[in-house]
Amino acid sequence: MFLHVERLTKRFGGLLAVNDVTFSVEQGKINAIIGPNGAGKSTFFNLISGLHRPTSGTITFKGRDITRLPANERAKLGIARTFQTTHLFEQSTVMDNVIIGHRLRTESNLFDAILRTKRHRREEQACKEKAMEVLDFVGLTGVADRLVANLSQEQKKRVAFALALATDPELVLLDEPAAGVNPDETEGLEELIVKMVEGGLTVCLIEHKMSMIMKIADRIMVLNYGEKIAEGTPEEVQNNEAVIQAYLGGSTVA
Amino acid sequence: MLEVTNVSVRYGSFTAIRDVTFSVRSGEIAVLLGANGAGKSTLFRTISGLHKPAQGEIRLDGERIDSLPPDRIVQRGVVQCAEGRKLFARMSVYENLLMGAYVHRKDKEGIRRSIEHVYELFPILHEKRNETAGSLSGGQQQMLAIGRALMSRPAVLLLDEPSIGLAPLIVEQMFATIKQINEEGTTILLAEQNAHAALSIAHQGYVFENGTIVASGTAEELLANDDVRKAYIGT
Amino acid sequence: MAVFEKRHLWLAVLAVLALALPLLVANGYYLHMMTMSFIWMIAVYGLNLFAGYTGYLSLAHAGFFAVGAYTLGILTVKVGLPFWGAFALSCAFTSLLGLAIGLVALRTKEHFFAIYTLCVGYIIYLVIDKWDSLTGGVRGFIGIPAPSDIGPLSFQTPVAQYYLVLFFLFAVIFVMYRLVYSLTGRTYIAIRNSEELALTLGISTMKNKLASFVLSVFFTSLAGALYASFIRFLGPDIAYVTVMFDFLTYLLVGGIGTLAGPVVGTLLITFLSQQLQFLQDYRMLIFGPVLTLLIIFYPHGIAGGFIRYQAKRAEARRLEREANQTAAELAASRQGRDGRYVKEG
Amino acid sequence: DSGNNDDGKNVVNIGYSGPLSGPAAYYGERTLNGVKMAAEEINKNGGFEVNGKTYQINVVSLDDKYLPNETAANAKRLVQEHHTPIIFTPHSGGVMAMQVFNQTDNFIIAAYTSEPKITETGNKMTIRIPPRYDGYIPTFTDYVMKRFGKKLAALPTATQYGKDWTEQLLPYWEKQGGEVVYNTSIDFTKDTDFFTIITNALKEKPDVLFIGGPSEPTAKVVKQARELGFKGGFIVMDQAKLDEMKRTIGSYEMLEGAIGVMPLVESKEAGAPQFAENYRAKYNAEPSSESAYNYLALYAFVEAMKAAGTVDDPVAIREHMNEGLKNIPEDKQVYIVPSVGEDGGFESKITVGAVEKGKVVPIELKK
Amino acid sequence: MELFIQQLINGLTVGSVYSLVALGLTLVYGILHIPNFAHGALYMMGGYVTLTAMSQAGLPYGLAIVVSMVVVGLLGVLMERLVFYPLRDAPPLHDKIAAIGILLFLEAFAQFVWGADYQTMPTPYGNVVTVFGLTLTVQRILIIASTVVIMMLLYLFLKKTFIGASIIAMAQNREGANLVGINTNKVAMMTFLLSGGLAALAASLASPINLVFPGMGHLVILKAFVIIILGGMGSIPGAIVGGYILGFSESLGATYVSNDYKDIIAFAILVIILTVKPNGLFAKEGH
Ligand SMILES: Nc1ncnc2c1ncn2[C@@H]1O[C@H](COP(=O)(O)OP(=O)(O)OP(=O)(O)O)[C@@H](O)[C@H]1O
Ligand SMILES: Nc1ncnc2c1ncn2[C@@H]1O[C@H](COP(=O)(O)OP(=O)(O)OP(=O)(O)O)[C@@H](O)[C@H]1O
Ligand SMILES: [Mg+2]
Ligand SMILES: [Mg+2]
Repeated sequence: MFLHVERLTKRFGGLLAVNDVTFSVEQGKINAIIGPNGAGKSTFFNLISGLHRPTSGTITFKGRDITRLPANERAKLGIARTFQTTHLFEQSTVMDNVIIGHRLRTESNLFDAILRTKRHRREEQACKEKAMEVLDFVGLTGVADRLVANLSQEQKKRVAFALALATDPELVLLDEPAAGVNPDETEGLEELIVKMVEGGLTVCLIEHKMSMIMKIADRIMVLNYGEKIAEGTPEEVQNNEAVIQAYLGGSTVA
Repeated sequence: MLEVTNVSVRYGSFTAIRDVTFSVRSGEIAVLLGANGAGKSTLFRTISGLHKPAQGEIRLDGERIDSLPPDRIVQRGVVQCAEGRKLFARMSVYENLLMGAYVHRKDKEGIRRSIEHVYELFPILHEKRNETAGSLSGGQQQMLAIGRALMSRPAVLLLDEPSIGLAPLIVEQMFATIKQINEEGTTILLAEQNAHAALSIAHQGYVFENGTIVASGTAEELLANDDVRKAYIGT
Repeated sequence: MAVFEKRHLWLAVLAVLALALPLLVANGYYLHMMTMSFIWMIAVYGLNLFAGYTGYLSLAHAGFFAVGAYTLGILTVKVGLPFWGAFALSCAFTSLLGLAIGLVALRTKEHFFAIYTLCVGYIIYLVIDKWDSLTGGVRGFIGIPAPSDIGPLSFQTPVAQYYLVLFFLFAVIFVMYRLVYSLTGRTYIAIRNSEELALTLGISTMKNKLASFVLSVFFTSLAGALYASFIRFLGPDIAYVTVMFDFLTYLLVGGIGTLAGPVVGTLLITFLSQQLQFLQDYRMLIFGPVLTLLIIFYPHGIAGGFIRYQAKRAEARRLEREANQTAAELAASRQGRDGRYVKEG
Repeated sequence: DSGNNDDGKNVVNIGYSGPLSGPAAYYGERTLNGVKMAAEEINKNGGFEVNGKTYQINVVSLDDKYLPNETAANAKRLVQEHHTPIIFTPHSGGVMAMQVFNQTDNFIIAAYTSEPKITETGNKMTIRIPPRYDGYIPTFTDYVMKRFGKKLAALPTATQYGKDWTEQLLPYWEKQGGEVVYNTSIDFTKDTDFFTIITNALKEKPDVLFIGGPSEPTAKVVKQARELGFKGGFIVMDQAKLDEMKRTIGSYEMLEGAIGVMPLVESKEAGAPQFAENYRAKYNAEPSSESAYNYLALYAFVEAMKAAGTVDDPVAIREHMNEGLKNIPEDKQVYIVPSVGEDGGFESKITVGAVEKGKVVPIELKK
Repeated sequence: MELFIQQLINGLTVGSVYSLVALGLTLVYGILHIPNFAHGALYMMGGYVTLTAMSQAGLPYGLAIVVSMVVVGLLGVLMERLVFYPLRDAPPLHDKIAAIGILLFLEAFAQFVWGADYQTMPTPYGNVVTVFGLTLTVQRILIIASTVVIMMLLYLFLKKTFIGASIIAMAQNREGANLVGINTNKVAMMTFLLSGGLAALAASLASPINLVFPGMGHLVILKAFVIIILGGMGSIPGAIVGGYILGFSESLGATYVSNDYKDIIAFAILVIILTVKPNGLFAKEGH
């Protein structure tokens, strides 16, 4: 099993943000998580990526229990993520942002930096190459040396993708990548996500844009009040009475 | 009712809004469509007085408001529910709503009624009334932001992308709520990317690109326009 | 690339000037001032590494400066170690102390870290002040020797001491330069910009912060040890918050998070405050407002302001180029897109 | 520079480096005032004559914020740019920082500090101005022990000066058969209120309190001790002055039984009344011994220059200090300082006073 | 036991002064996120203005305090307008350095106007009262009582009035406050007015038991920072409780541990607390 969470629970004070969720992410697929606002989707991501400690339950990744591992260790194992509110190093250039993404795959330390050892030079080169590679992948080579702060929203989303990809992940968690992006551009992001999976990655995606989810997701899990209320293919979920009740609503979606 | 005439806004040397003119008629819903970075939020912030325009005039019922400080503009009845919500994170939901009525702080009875009204519109806020605003989820915060704006009983309500990050069911409810608020007599200026939903409740629409208005018309006209459909509705 | 070379040229000119200074000015006062400024600069580089590049404002650095200085004094005078051994040990000891404090202090963030370290610095001051038998307490610590000879090199004269301090300053700048443009430096900057993001990118923030903190303490203790062997008298006041405020002022006026900032700020402020000496008792009446105004009108410091100005010009040039391009493209595509929107009216 | 100034007169620059800003500024100013007052008087009387040339004095003062490294920088500047043969400084840190180079850079340190270490290091070019406090100790001890009893609580200021005093006084007190029941220092730069400390001291039922520091806060200690019911006497270390303390708390009533240095204003020395009057007129403040000693010291240096026949050879000036002290005009003798000791310290004749029935009465010095 | 109670009361007295100073500091920090290092200078100015009002204008003590609170409050407002307002978008470090500039200026100013030496503030409440073997002066009772009253008034003002709530609202989101119609400039000025007034009150109450001099602000400012950290920065009850904790720890520490190291005790307590609870004692849970 690729990523598996077992009876995962997160409590904030009296609130059960994630409640006893058991769920597996299928390798090489787009696994979507949907659910009403406050259902616990972002919290679920925070638990998997290690920013929050679960109250109870276990998380296993490639057969290894990672429940107690700190966030940076999980990233090394191959779990990358983006944030709901785009979260980047705003005052650095795109290139500098992405180079840092590959840092976890390098070894050189303070002394290597000061003495400029062979290892350091080799790794620096590797980081740059990796950065160019992922920028090329997300289609941002043209803006490599611009400050992130000066980019459009959609470009920032792409930088966030690039940053995640630069860590050489196997699993990418995307939290509402298409929020605040217009339909035209949303299509571009969809294509990018599909391309990522085609390249062998596994994606876990939170999104409210149903057209996008229904189009690209292989499997969907639905959360409501922190609990899993449904799971299945897009068709199954779309026709699930509980999901319609809690989330989708009556009419067709835009 | 709200008239924006030849307004330009700059950030340093960068002109975010160039010579924009449009108006919102009393009792109507006007929608501003536009991609990210088109300048919608900038325009809203300018109307609210958080930015001073480099040129041009903004009038409410014929009186200029573009040189007033933000709090005076709120007193005049132009209230914004901003992008990023700007809630009081460590105050409870109830206190946030209360602060929304700051300009009516003498009217205790009015405040009570307004709060009830907001709770009716968004029952979840009633449920969470004693939680701090910061602990709400994204969507709940958005509702609270709108609720707080309503507390000051605005004549003109500016809504900056209220549907951002909301679940479909909630988006639908949200637009229904906006429509309801409008029908109760509030003039609304709405910035949206979700053009379909926005135009379906709006009377008038303006399309914003790179800081200028590139198209305008009634909601029906814009919905019927192929280019608008292609760029903002995506079907 | 041209910019790069120009910068190197500037650096070379400045370095030569610094090297030639004792030959150009025979005035012992200026030599003394410059030597003192260099010592401050080294300390400020320490602060800059952590506050400017890693994003944590430590207010304990005056304390570490004093620990470096006092340790040198105690090891030479009370323990009787040879100078250079004591010198190395005092830096090592202070860095270890930094490591221990960093391990605990770095659990706090932002203002809490600042005030936490303020308290640590104050405790260091109080300990120096009260621990009479070891530090001489308020009486101060006397009899610290000048740096002893290394082979044919002797450091007894002010000029020799000037070069010694300058050597260490160059070394610190060199290390800073290497660091800032390295993967490690980028890692620190990433932590400064967003610790949470850095963490999810697989960076062990604690380890990196700690390394940066210890190196920063090391620089500052180096400055302290140099101070002790240059002034050769120590009083508890060098651990006091006023010295910390001086460091901060130098850093901020020069430009925090820039390589040139510590040099520019320290030179400017020390000389400004010397120039205001004629005002005697009332010089703070002028210096205070000047400092405040500098902060208001040069918020990025002198070096920071200059870098920003250059970046802005580069950006403006880029925009201009792009505007020209898109204008051409637009003109080309206009014909095909006429009537795309309903006209206003 | 020492040499000609604009109107053709010869000028000797005298340096000063001390705290003129910050918390210790009041102290720096008092010491500087004394130096300045002497210089102005000399200049007003037409300067002084050395080898047939008439010189005026120009005091160049720099602020060092009480920091030794600033003192060192100031000294370098004074010597380089103003060729000062003598530099006054009122704190031991500054003195020690200057002692690193004053013999090679060739200038005299006029040190207003009673720290013994500064003269013990064997620096030949340092003059210690204030009297040694150990001369007071037998007299003080004897007086209060007889009048009040043998139990002493020590509450001196938390400065090097206070510590030195304490270390001299307490062993002597015990040797005389007394008992030290409480010993801690008060930090006037950190304590807002002294009630806590005094409460703790008084619970040991002392007969005498040993106090000291700047006059004003020391007076507050007296006041709060009385408020807390203390009825005994006080040993007041020489930094605090009985008259200044009286000004702070209103009358000598609370100070009954306090012994300390004879207030300058009560002093019977020849120069004292005139000095006090001039000082009040000029600075609109009561004179203090800090000012007076520095005033006297400058006169001594000027006389030493005359005797040495040079204004710019510090070594020669230093060698003629004893003559200089002897030649001070009688009406300028605020204190009697017959000579400079082996170690370079002024050997002042000290006078002691105690408060008895609301008045300061002179006390015979015990040998 | 008697000693213990006497020391508790001594701690209460200093604690009151600390609390007042810390309150002003925490208000400004909470609302404008400025760690105002010049707050000690406001305290010092408070002492001098009261003194001057008494000696030059011949006002009675009580009235002089009111005058001083207003004057120093306005001085705070001026500071906000001239320095902190222009710096409102600058990184936090800038406020600190700018504040240090103000501090240096105000101390030099006081030295220029009033001279560098110690001055004594007379009080009509110098009498000593002894109850159950405890010694107090009326002045000390006045310090404790007026602090308690002022704190209650402040609490009521912040909790029960809309204007007070607007201060709290602004503390959490300046722009949000703007958008509900709060005049944030006015609130900022009011905060500084309050903060300056509290500092002046503290100084005027404490000066008769100590002295007035240009450096007197140093006596309290570092401790005030310790207090507001202890109490959670920006927390009003935290500042009050923290002030008293520090007052007691000083008086009891000096009695039962060591007078020389009593300051270290206070700072060490803080370091320990922050080590265990990195966000302070009264920190609210983050989101
Ligand atoms: N504070 C600022 N300083 C400089 N430029 C800014 C600032 N705020 C916005 N801009 C720029 O102004 C332009 C308009 O931005 P604005 O936020 O008004 O767009 P928007 O239409 O609201 O976009 P979105 O859909 O992303 O909210 C953008 O190019 C943006 O980069
Ligand atoms: N740090 C926190 N402390 C307390 N409560 C929290 C915290 N983070 C989230 N919550 C609460 O947990 C619940 C789940 O929040 P979460 O952000 O995971 O929702 P979500 O599904 O991502 O919603 P949205 O689609 O609106 O982003 C919400 O009720 C929220 O208020
Ligand atoms: Mg979410
Ligand atoms: Mg916007």
